[in-house]
Amino acid sequence: MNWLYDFSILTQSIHESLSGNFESGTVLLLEMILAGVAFMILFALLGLVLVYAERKVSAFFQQRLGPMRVGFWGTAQTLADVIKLLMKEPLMNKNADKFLFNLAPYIIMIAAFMAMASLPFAKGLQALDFDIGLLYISAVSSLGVVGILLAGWSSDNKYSLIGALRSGAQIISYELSVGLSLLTIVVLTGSLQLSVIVESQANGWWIFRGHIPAVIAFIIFLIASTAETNRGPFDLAEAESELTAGFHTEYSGMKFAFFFLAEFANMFIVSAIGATVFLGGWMPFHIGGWEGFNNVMDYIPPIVWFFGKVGFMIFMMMWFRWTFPRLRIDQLLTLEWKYLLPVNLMNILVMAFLVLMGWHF
Amino acid sequence: MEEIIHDQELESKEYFINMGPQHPSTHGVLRLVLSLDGEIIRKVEPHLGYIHRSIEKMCEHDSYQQIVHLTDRMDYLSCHINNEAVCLAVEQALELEVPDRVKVIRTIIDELTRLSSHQLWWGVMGMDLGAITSFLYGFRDREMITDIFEETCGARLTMNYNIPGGLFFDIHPNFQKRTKDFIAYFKKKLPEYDTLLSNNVIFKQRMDGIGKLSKEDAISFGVTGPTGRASGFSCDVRKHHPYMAYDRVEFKEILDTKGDCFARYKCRIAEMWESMHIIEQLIDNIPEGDYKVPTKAVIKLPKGEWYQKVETARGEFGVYIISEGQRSPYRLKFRSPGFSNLSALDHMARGCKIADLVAIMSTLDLVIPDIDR
Amino acid sequence: MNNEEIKQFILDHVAEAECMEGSQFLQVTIPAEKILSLASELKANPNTSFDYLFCLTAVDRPDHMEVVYHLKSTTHNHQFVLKAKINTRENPEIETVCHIWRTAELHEREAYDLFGIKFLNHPDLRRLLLTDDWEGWPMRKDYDDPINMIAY
Amino acid sequence: MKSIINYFKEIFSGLKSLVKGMSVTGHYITHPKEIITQQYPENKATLKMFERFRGEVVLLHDENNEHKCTGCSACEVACPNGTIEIIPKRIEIDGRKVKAIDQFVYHLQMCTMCGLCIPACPTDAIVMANTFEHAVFDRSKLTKILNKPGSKIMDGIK
Repeated sequence: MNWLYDFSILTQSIHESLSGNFESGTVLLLEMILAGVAFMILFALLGLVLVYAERKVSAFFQQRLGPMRVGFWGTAQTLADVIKLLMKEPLMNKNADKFLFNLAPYIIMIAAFMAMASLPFAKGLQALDFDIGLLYISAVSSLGVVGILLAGWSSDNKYSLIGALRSGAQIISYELSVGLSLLTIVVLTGSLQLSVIVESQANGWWIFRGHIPAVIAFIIFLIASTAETNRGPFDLAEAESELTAGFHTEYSGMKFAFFFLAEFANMFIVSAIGATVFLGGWMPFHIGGWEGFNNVMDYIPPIVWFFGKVGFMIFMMMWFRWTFPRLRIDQLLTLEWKYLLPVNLMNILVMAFLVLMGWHF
Repeated sequence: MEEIIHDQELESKEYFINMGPQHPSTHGVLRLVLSLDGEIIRKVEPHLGYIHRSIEKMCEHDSYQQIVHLTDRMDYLSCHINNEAVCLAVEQALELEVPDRVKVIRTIIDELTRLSSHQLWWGVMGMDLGAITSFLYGFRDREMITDIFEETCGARLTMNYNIPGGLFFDIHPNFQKRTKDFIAYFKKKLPEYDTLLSNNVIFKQRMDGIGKLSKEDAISFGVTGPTGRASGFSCDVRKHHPYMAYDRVEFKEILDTKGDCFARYKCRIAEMWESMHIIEQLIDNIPEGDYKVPTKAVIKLPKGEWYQKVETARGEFGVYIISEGQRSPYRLKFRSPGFSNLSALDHMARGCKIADLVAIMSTLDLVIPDIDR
Repeated sequence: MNNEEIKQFILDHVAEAECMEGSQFLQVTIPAEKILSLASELKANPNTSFDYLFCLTAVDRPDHMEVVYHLKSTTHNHQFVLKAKINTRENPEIETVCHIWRTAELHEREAYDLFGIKFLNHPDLRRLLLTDDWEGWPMRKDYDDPINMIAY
Repeated sequence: MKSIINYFKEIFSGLKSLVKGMSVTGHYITHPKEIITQQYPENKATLKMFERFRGEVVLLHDENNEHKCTGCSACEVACPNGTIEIIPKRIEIDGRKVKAIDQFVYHLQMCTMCGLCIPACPTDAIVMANTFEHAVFDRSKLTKILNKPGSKIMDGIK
């Protein structure tokens, strides 16, 4: 059972057994394939689970039951939908830019994959552990907007174009807030490496140890990351009551499913970043001095902690989505440039001051 | 070099978008051709007639009892009030005095209809602005009213409960109890509407100052109902030309002066409170008596013309009957509130963004069959 | 103003107006040519100030066409029915009133669409409810549509 | 200074309104008992329509396969849409030739459920039934013949 708590034992043993049988180049290739397959499975599972969760959660918010027919309590509903989407005809506009039109969903998926690669799921369960991991993630996760812009541009549909342009303006703006709110914590940790950030929270999560600035940074991160994933009150790029379906109006079948999946994958990624940076990643919940309590908390495997925290973040994002009306584009930019950014900058100053004086826990 | 720079200069060019006939926020088959400059709307041109059924022409061949049921299909959300307009016109022409009981029952059901229409509007309004949850809450409460209708009138939507001279049936024994239950229930739920949407900062900012309509414009465009009253146009037919039992109940005409989307929104919410207030005054005082006065099987109006207006959930609904003494009218015109309200859309939406247009449309509360007829 | 005064006011402006106390409203019939001058006067004159046109429709009579204006004043709260008589059914024409009451724009388009009455100087006189290539004027009494017959 | 205070006030009142809005939806997710969904085909046994619900027109038959329709066509006249079509025939009762129905044809696809035919009937032969599941695979199945085969008019109905 030890491997449940420290995955490096497992990965190490796989690495050693491979090294014993193949030469180093092949080992690297095989390991890449293994990791790739693992991520693909995770991706598919996430899609299945999160789509189902979204449906159920939204249903309960709305006093409904949600999908109930396919499988026990509708658990196989997403699977049925995947089959339906696979069988659908991939349609394309006559004047659409065929190459870009087909490329766009893959770019979005690739961006999601790249971001996911450096997430620390548990101790030792991390594909890439850069020393600039946080920077890398925030850089890569904003690549998805290229896919959205391409999709909107190449669809030959004005609704798509408007949606894509909206999304461009939105993501470029909110990337700032996401980055700055993450930086607030980086000031505390002094490192951009995700594994180090997680390790530094062994004695308490940053959201508790960083005083009020950390809480403010967390709230800003929550808002900005919701905007970055094009969800909830910030789904202007889709805006089904204004732009029918925004940038993916013209997509059908599996290509539409890619967009759909990427939305949930992005949601998972930003939640995972938030959980890692603010809520201690896979670190259990510890209270200083309570040894018994801490031991019980330690008994829960880190991977459960990680997914629990991510689940909490995702639930918050769903809660936003199913409560608030959508913002208008100028309101969206006002919110960013007039409220989030100044508050964020001030916040980072206060945090830096705190760290300088050594007032944080 | 200069030429190249000139070529590269960004010129803004208007482009067109077809909003509808199939579009999530047009609530039916309305087609709006938008001239856009980026996201700014320069012109809105409504194209109507996708569900034009020529009801007026059909009426020229129908008997007056049959006309009543056609009005159900126009503004299906305030069908009972539409029915009443025709019935009142016929009763006026025949100089029939309907019993008190009929008047009170009709008034109660009128107000229930208005409530259910506003509930649906509230839900759809939230959905247009992206808050999908409000849609289900609106429908949840509306369901109780449709149950009342189903039990008493026999149908949930197109009730056809009015006939010239009275009502189709007497009210169901459960009617009073159910209505009282509903009022008690809805009084608890209506503040929830406010916490969910009205007080929400996003919602407020999206509505405030959008789609302004001045009082003069409202009168000139003939914009009536809550939409007109939000601009300060005192146009409540229930107050100015009381029909049925409206002269014996006490209620306020909701007026606002701002004339923007939020004013219209608040007017409708306030109207729901007023409607409940009216029902409360009447529900315990339904007088005993007949539920209809006997009419001939074939109603023939005398020669002449009548115009009867009533206040539907959307505004002033008028029936203009010209009779030549036959069993069918010579000419029958429905003045539908949505038609006039829609004419002001272009005026209100110019200079707004696409998202604002959606908000304006949902505060106008258009029902497309009402416009197309 | 009561009905009598409105009647007098109109007779002062249009001598050939025919007034009739209807069952409900005062009905005044005037020749179609006079509509524009009378309408602007009714709206502009502070004594009448009929600023609210709540219904505009057309009626097809056996030998002539009528355009019916239901007018109301929101300040004085009086109302009456103005009917403009167009003496021909072949190619009826009348001046538009849509710059006096802006609601008339759509209502006149509807009347044009269904009755074929041409409203002169209307900014955008096109078919409204029917398709642009529709033939005939469906609300006229002699309109015959063998495809969409009303079953009787 | 005042503007800065206002700025923060704005933020706080805005956040407060958002949290209040979330409390409404939060209330419902924590109270699953208030779920109003009805799962339709499963609850068929308990589902009961209100007695006045207008579903379709039926011609009442008693246990002797007798109905009250005289074939007077009053309902056919009252119907606004031509939904009801009465095909009459002549039958002989007590040596007299009397008008009776051959077929009472009812076009459900044209019916608007207005209910005008019910009060029009002088003998109360037709009523509105509570059925509401009218979906069929073929449009022709919506045209129904309401009088059962072999049925005849009740005695004493004129």
